[in-house]
Amino acid sequence: MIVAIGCAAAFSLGVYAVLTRRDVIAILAGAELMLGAANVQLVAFALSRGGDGAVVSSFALIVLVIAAAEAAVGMALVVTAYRRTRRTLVDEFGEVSG
Amino acid sequence: MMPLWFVLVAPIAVALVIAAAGRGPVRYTRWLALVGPVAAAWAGAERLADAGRETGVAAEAVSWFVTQTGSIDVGASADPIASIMLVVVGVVASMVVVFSFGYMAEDASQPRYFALLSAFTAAMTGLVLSTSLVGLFIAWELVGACSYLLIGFWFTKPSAARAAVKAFLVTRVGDVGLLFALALLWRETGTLVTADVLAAVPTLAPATITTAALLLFVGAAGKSAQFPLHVWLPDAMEGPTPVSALIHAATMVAAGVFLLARTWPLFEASETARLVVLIIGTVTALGAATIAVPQTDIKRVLAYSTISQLGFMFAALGAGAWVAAFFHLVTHAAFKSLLFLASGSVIHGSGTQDLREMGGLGRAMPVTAATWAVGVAALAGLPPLAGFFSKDAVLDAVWVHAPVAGAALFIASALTAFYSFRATRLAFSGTFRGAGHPHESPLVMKVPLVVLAVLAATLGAGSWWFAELLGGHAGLAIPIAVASTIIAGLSAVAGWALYKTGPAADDRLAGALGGLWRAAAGAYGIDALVMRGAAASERGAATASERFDTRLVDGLVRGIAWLARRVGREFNELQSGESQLYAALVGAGAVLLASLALWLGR
Amino acid sequence: MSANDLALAVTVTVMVAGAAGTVLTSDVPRLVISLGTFLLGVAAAFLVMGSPLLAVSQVFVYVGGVLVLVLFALMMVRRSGDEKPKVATRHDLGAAVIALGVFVLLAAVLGPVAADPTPVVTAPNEVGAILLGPSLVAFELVGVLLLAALLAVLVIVKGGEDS
Amino acid sequence: MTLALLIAIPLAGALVSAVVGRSTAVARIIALAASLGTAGVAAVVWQAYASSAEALTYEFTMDGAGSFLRLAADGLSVPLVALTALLGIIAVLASWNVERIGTHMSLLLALEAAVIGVFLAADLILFYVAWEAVLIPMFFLIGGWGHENRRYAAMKFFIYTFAGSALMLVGLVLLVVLGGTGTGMPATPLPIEPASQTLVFWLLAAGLLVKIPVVPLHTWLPDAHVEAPTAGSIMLAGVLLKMGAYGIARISIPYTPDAFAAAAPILAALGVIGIVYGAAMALGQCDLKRLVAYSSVAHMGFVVLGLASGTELGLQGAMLGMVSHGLVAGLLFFLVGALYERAHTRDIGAFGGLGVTLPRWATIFVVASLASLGLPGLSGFPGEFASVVAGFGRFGFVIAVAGIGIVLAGAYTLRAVRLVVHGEPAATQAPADGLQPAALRDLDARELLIAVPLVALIVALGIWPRLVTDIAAATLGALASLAGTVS
Repeated sequence: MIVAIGCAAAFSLGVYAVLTRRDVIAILAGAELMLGAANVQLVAFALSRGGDGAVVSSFALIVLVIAAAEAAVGMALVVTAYRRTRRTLVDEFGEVSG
Repeated sequence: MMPLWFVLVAPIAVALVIAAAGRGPVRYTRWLALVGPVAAAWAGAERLADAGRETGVAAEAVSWFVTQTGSIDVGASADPIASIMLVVVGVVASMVVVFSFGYMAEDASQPRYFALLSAFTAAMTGLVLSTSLVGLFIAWELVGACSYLLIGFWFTKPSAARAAVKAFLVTRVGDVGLLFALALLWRETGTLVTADVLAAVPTLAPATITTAALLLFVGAAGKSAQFPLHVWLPDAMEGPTPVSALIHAATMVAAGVFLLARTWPLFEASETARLVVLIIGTVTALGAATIAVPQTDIKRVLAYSTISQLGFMFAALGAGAWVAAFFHLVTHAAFKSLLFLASGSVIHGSGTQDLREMGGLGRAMPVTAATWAVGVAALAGLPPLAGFFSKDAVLDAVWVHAPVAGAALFIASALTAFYSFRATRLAFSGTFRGAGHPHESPLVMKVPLVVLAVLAATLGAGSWWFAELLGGHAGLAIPIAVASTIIAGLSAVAGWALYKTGPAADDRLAGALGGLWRAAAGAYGIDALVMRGAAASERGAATASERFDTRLVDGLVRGIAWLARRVGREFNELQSGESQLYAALVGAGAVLLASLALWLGR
Repeated sequence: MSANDLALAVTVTVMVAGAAGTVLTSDVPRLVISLGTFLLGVAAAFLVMGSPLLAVSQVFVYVGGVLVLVLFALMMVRRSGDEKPKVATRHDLGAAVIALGVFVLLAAVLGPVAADPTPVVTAPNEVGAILLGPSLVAFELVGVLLLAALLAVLVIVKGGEDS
Repeated sequence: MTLALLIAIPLAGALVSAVVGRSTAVARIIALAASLGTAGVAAVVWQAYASSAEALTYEFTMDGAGSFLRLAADGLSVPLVALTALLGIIAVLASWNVERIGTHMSLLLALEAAVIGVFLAADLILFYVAWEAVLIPMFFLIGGWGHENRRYAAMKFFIYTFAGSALMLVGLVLLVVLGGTGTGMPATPLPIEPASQTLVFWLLAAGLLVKIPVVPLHTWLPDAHVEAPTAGSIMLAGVLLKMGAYGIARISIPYTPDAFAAAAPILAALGVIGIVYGAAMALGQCDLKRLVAYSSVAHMGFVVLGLASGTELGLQGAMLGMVSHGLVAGLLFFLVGALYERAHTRDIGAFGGLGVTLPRWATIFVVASLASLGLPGLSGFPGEFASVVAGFGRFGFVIAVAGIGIVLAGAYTLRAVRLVVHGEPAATQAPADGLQPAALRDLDARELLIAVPLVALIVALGIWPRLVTDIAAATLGALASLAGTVS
């Protein structure tokens, strides 16, 4: 019960971060929050339902790795966008025409 | 025996021929216009002659509308009152046509004139002969249309055009009343053949009878210019004088009385309806008589006199003596058409209609003066002329039925004598006050005058024969006769003597009577009121159409278009390029849908 | 409240605290630290739930890699300007409502259902057996994915060089 | 087979004159030939139906594809088809010297084909298709050959009718679904179950009442008329307005009798409002065409009243009202169009004393006006009389309000006559563009060829209305027994 509430809280905080942070990197951080919370909830839920620890762990592992890859690509995008437009605020990207 | 369908169809055919022939042969084709009236008179006389033997020719009816539940038939047949009316219409129309040969001699569009006259005769005979109320209604409106076309004959004169429209619309108000009377009778009795309707009267509810009778009376009041629908008749004088003589003295205006006579059982069964007719008749008689006194235009004097005399007839009807009313109708047709034709001859001769510009025409136009005198005496009700007998019958009936109304009618007949002799004195004695020098009318105009004068004088004798034919009480009510003669005589002499000094007498009287004189001259402002109402309604309709139609209804439609555009603009603000806004919307959508699913699935 | 539940509760609160920190602060260092605490919290949760391999990989991958990445990016981006680097945020009610909505939903749905797991210790070799056993394909695919990500980053960043 | 010809000939005419319409002479000949042909076939159909008195039917079935092209002509449609054919000829003759005559004639003939399609359709789908098909040529006629702001008028006309007919389509679909007998319209259709009749009735009514038009939905008519070319106005007033009333008689009464009976008082009220409102509005107009347009609203008010009464007399009154309005409005629009061709203005104030300068035109205009105000002896009267009497029989004294409309009808018509025909020719002639009164030449032979037959028909129908009612009696009798179910 505690894990569920905790993860839900973390996840919604992530959502809040994505919606309110103007800084792109902060948005990515928010995304990380959501991913992490989801992963923990996933593992907790699987185990609590008597899932085999190994299978759950492997699954969570793969999720973790993919999330990391996503974060990396995200960061790359942010950096290049910054270098090209000298802006990091998400709502200012539109102003600069290609 | 002259077939009825010929009496109806001949004048229409003649009208078409005259119109088609055009101006060229009009001198000859106009004589054709006599065919209709003569045929009518002939047919009427024939039927009256053998009236003793069998009542009416078998009605030739044909069904105009056929439905499973019943059919609306139209037919023609001549019963006694129709035959009499045929004779009246025939004689007067013939005289008017002959008179018009002279009067309209140099008018440019004579073909149209004579064609319309012929068409009018056809319509009038149709009205008289019709055995079904629908046929009567059809002829009724056609008569109104012919009157419209004839009043507006000189349509280049704006006042004539306006008078024609006014006449048509006011009579149309009456016609709508008649239409709904028919609709009510159709609903109650399921048929519109006059005989069947009247046969069914006893079975009808009193309320229905009264409503139907009153609606019929509205139609009659419209056509016979009774108060308050009388405003059109004085203006109808814009039309040529022979037209006024035919339509606005003898035939059309009498149609109202004829209608009530035709549907008499309906009125007989409803006390209240008769009371209304009596009141309206008396009020009109007295009111019109007072208005006629100060009039300066000779034709308007006669117009108000006609309204007044019709008031007498309706009063008699109200009092229950429809035979007296019908008899007065016949005599009135004779002497009033005579007076109108004589006034036409006076106008033709002296070139003016204004009594103040006339004078001394007695010497210049002896025949016209003589015939006018006969007419005026008959109008005033001096014995032994026709007017005396018929007016006496009317006065007797009304006095017996409702003394108050009787007294009012006595006063009205006094006024009648007064204004008729005033006009006579102003027009025919003293010296000519107008420009130019008046001349007597040609023979073709004098003959009708003489014929009508003879009729006006001798018709009185017919009262016994008349009563016996139609079932009224014969004989003369001596006391009434004596009283009316004295009153008529005194006021005639007063009228004659007072105007020794010519028009100046008017000013003295105006001084004496003050406001009353001027009010009477202006017909108590009713006419002005009606005209202002009509003009206001016309302007009202224009602004209403502009405001209601274009703004409200169209506005509504344009409003919807505007709304669509506004909502569209609101939504495109959402595509502002802010990615976070999109994310928020996605989030919101997800939450909503999920909670909905949860809620529904619980 | 068994010891395990207590441990779980602590790790979860750490996680939530870290998350709250990353969300609310606008100061860059504090943001990085709180993100770090959150990720460590997650690792601790894995540990408590008996999967040491996960905890370790979480630390390696996230705390070591991603956090550093975030730090570098923030630093690089904030190079200019002298004032303390600030993270601009636009706190608006709408987002808060949506977030709250999500939380309520998740809590309502998962709360009654997801009980807390009793720890089942899984040795790393068991996980290894799984990865190389039945889900070998997944394992290989992840490898390919990582390679693709690597190339993508190179292309994106190098692409920017010549502009 | 003849029924199919009735649609085929005008369509063929339309196609040919569109293709070969370059030279005026050819286009005129083709158009005239097509319209005369259609009129001929219409006469044959009239004769066939008159003698046999049972509905002619025609069904075109492609093998396998099932037939939706079912045509039927009975008492209700034969007079209207004949009216359409006649007005087709009149419209063609009236647009003799119109620019771009080829396309104009083809649109006119296409319009005629579509309208005949509506009247003959014995299939709900075909009825709807034809109903929509009418819009297209009319839209282009108003848009292409109209006057000043024709685009607005064309668009408004299109949207009004189209929006209405969208709802009607829903109604028709419901009918097919609930009716259960497929899309065909059998000779004596059986009504759908009462529960849903009201819904279907009002859905159909939405499309039909817009077309009649009934007062609140009428504002497209004056604009469409003012902007439409003469031929367009003749067809619009003469026939298009009848489609609505025909639709009610053909679909609403048989399929939803109880709902119709229940809605009859509302329909009657709308009719009476139309009569009074149309007349009042016409009284205030100073544009001749707009005046005649509002008079059309008034006349159709009588038709709606006749329909609403549900009695046989009322339905005959409605039928007569439709046919007579077709003739009278057709003639009036032709006259106004002819005047516009000469004086290039429709403003009543600009004319005066035309009785002197244009005697022939004035005489016919007076006759048409008298017919329009319902003078007995002319075609306007029988329809109005029957409608009012039947309406009164059913709804009682509330119908007396229509009396005001009848008097106002007299007022606005004679006002127009007084301002246009009567009065001094020279004085009031405010030449719109320096046009001396003498320049107005009177009606020539061609125009007389149009006007005189119409006047003859108007007089004939006025004297003997059974010319039309005998043909329609059987069908209307059946309809009346259906409509009159609920008292």
